[in-house]
Amino acid sequence: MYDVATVRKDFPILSRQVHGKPLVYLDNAATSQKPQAVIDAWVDYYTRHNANVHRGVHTLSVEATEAYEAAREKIARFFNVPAPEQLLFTRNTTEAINLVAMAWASANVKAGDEIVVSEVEHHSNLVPWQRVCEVTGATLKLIKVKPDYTLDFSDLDRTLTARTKLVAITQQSNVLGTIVPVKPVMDAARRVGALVLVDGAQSAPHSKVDVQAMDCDFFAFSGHKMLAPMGIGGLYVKRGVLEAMEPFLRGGEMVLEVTYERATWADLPYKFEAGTPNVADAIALSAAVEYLSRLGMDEIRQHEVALTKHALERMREIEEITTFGPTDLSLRGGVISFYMADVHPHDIGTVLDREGIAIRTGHHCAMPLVRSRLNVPATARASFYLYNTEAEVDALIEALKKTQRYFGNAHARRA
Amino acid sequence: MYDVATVRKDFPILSRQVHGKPLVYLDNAATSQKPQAVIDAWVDYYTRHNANVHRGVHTLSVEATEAYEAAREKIARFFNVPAPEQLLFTRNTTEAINLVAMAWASANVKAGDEIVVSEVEHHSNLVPWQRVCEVTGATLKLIKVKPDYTLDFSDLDRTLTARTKLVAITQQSNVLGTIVPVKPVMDAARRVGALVLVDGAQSAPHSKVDVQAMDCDFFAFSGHKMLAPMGIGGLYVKRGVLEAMEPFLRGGEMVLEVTYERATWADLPYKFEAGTPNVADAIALSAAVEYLSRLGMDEIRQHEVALTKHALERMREIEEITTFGPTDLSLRGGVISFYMADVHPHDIGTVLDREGIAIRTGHHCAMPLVRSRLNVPATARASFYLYNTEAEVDALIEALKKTQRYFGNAHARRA
Amino acid sequence: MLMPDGLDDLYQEIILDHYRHPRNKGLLADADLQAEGYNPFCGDQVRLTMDLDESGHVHKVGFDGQGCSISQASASILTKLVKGRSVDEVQGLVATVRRIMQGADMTDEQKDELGELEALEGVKKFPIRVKCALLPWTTLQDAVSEYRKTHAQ
Amino acid sequence: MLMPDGLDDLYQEIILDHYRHPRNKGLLADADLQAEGYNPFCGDQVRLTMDLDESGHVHKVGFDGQGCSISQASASILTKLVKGRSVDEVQGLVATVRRIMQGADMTDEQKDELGELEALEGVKKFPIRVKCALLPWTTLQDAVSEYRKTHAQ
Ligand SMILES: Cc1ncc(COP(=O)(O)O)c(C=O)c1O
Ligand SMILES: Cc1ncc(COP(=O)(O)O)c(C=O)c1O
Repeated sequence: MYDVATVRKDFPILSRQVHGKPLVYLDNAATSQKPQAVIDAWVDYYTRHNANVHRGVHTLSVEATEAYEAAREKIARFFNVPAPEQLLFTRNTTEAINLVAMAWASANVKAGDEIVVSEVEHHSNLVPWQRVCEVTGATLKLIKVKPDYTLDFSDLDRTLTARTKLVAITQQSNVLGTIVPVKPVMDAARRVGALVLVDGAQSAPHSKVDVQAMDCDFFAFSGHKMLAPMGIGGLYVKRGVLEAMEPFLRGGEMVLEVTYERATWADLPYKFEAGTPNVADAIALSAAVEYLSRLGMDEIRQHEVALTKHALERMREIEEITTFGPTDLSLRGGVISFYMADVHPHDIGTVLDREGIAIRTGHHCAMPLVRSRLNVPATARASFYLYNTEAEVDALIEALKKTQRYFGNAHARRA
Repeated sequence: MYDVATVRKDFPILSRQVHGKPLVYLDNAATSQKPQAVIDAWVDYYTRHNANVHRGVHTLSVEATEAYEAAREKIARFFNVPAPEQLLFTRNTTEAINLVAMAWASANVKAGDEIVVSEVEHHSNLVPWQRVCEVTGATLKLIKVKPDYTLDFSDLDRTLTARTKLVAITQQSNVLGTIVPVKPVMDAARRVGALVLVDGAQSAPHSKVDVQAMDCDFFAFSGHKMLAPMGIGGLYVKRGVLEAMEPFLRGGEMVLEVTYERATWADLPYKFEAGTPNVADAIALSAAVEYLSRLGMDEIRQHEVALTKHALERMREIEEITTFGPTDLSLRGGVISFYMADVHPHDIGTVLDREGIAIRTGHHCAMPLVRSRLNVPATARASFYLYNTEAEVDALIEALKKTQRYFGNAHARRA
Repeated sequence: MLMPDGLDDLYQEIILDHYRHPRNKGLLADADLQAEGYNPFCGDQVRLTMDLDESGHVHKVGFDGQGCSISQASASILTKLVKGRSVDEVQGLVATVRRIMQGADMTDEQKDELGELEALEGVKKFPIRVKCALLPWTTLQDAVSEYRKTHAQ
Repeated sequence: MLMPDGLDDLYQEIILDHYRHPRNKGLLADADLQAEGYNPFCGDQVRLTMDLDESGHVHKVGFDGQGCSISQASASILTKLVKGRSVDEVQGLVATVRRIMQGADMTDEQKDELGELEALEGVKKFPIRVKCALLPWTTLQDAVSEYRKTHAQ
């Protein structure tokens, strides 16, 4: 049995008070909190093993190198990456996607080509492709979102053409919670010979990811959304694609031989990791995936489904609330964006904060989706993770009712 | 008085044993160790304040944002950066230089232009410029290193011409220890209208840096070499240059408004910080500069000069040793590269490691300098920092003598 | 009425009242001064229009917008306060409000003169919301600057 | 002689002897097999040249190089071990050495046959130095592969 009370004890921040109330952290789609095991892994590295990696003959450097590469192996296994050198460390999802936009797309996308994204993409999986199109003369095409908040795959074969070079698509929307089935996209892409990049920022923390089963060409993720520190993320790249790719950033660590005139590149994965890597955070990320594996991704997913179900049901008690996102729980993650009639999301956020409840308000880095598809200036968003409880969902609902009464009562008084 | 014994107590790793001997960490040019205050700042962030920054109305997000921006202000003050928004956070020096190479140079360097670097540059300040030249058709020119291991400024006015767009130069060589006076370069660059990038990876940790007094256009540094964690570094950019610069990475946080078709950019500095930033490490970096400021950069420098003087003197006791780098201590930092006749650096490194002494061996990411200017396949390098002691230098010397005897005695036996 | 702790400072009755009953709502056609302000982070939006009389004083004002209670109430209060002021006086008013919202206490004189603005002072305890309160005022500044540019001599 | 702890395993007398008195040093002109290996991280360098007799066995071998004691001693030992072997046997030898250096214990048979190679076993306790020991052997593999390519049928 999944025991959330025990899980919570692993997260020191959860015992914090906010405005005199226990913290109810429901901003997990923005970033996750960290278990003691992750904090300890980081501290242990700096108190016992820290050194710059590679090429060092001294003990600390050997230990640091081994720990860094062991971390890569463990994280690679977590995503079923076939070989560790196909997992490149980056700062976050955004850098991972930019790496592909600069190192791969700039060499493979030409004027007249097409890049396909969906209407639910995070800015980090939209703006880099706008740039590639601007620079190369390629065209950006959109897979539409349907009124039921799932993606419209009905005319995939018209959207993807022989000119399509890349489809860049999220596996889970950070606004709608929508889980995007990657397979239809993969199939359509393979038919036209396009590559597929999967933005796993929201899927990696919350469900089992198997990059080989998915068969995608690129998979990007952020550590900080999956219990690891900020400052570390990764990019999986399919073997043949990776081997043909030019470097991204240039400098130390990523070269083989350098003369004053030119340089040749180090083996994979180092070719793509210029400069001193973030060893400590990579090790902490491996502690995070170890923690997640121990709990079990399927168990975590089930826990979040239950919370989401409960939250959606209870939100129906407040008639002024409109929620966005698929109603079918098997098609959505633990993210609920909502809108309350007559109360601006910003005001909801402030009232909830006074109750110790942290939610996010705004456009969630998906401005075109929020403004021109949901047609609201902003939404409020509660997002759950493995340490959240049904009691916290209830606290959210009570606080929302209070908010409604607070703004609504005044109405009543006037009337 | 600078009390190194007290300083050492702040660094937990220094009580570690290696092969049964106390750790003598002399690989500081590669990366530095971390004081408890830096570790604590990081841990405190994750145990009490962690959230994604900006746009959040809830308390944790407000606290995280304030701490992140307070860190930026403190670090900006440390380098005398005029306004915090002129300090961009990057992963490290390498990323900072690549940012300039991609965001600035790609828009400002054209075929026929020239970029000038010196012969002592680290790969991270050489390879990105080779790339810019390759892509744009510009030419890379070299400021030579003299037999006394200082840079040859005698014909600066011939090296820098009206075609020179940028001079990218280190403020301190990580191989030779040479401190490069930036002023003559600045003066020559201003005469021809070129911008100047200063690679401060080795100067920032060891001496007072004032970017306004220096008057450079770009200043790049790495946190991990100055007591902060890996994963954070920075780039200072002069106001007018910064305001004219196009973005580097694209995605969340760096945009103002986004439609499906196009995006506009956020204010400085966010325009250059795409994706979730490394808040915790930025805060830890500010704890590091606080620590350094408390000790005093001048005091730290004096301490290192004394160690370097002692080490150079004692190395003369071993006649098989050749040291590289300026003899004038005012022109060098605490870095000593050396070569021992008949003993390969790799073997020195291994023997010293068994004594608990960590030094670096190899080309130190400056392959053309080592191979075609020093004319050795590799060097051994001892580099000092604020926690090193004269006794540790003595231990190094004794271990080097042992090494010499070890390899030398066998010689003798044969003879 | 239930009021979550401390929120009364932010959501004073005057604010809620302006939010629900915005004064001078609706834009003027062909206004002498106008500007639009937008804060993409929260989606707050304000449009301001003003007409001057022959003596150069604001005699008609209208706003429109969308956003949180603070930004919209602040805009509504603004429209009451600018009326009858010259362009120079409007500019002075913006500066005063900015100073107050950025931390200065209101003098008794200011409280007398600026009346309902006092209700916005509570926002200062919610630093993250200060930019909501200021949005209409920075928009007003833009309107003045634009007017000055086009009426330079 | 002073020997810092544990270093005897790495720097066995045989190794030091090969390092200082390299066997078969000097390159053959117009060799049947040749290759060059380089490890840029340490600056270790090895060049190998070999001539075959009519029956296709190595009968002359010469090497040249620059680097640490381990890489150079390993190269010197290699030149002794390849002599008299056919190209297939050389290839088998490389595979054996690789397996040993990557962790497999030497069998008694191997110890008999490969003699001084045993001295390199101590390197295994210094994982970072294993690639030094292996450099001549991967270079030998390159030489064989190159030979096979040009003598395909
Ligand atoms: C002079 C110099 N420049 C640049 C760098 C690159 O620093 P980082 O690896 O932190 O990006 C270094 C560090 O080795 C250095 O010494
Ligand atoms: C779907 C999605 N993609 C990309 C990102 C960007 O992640 P990061 O800011 O860690 O680079 C996020 C995070 O907000 C996200 O939710």
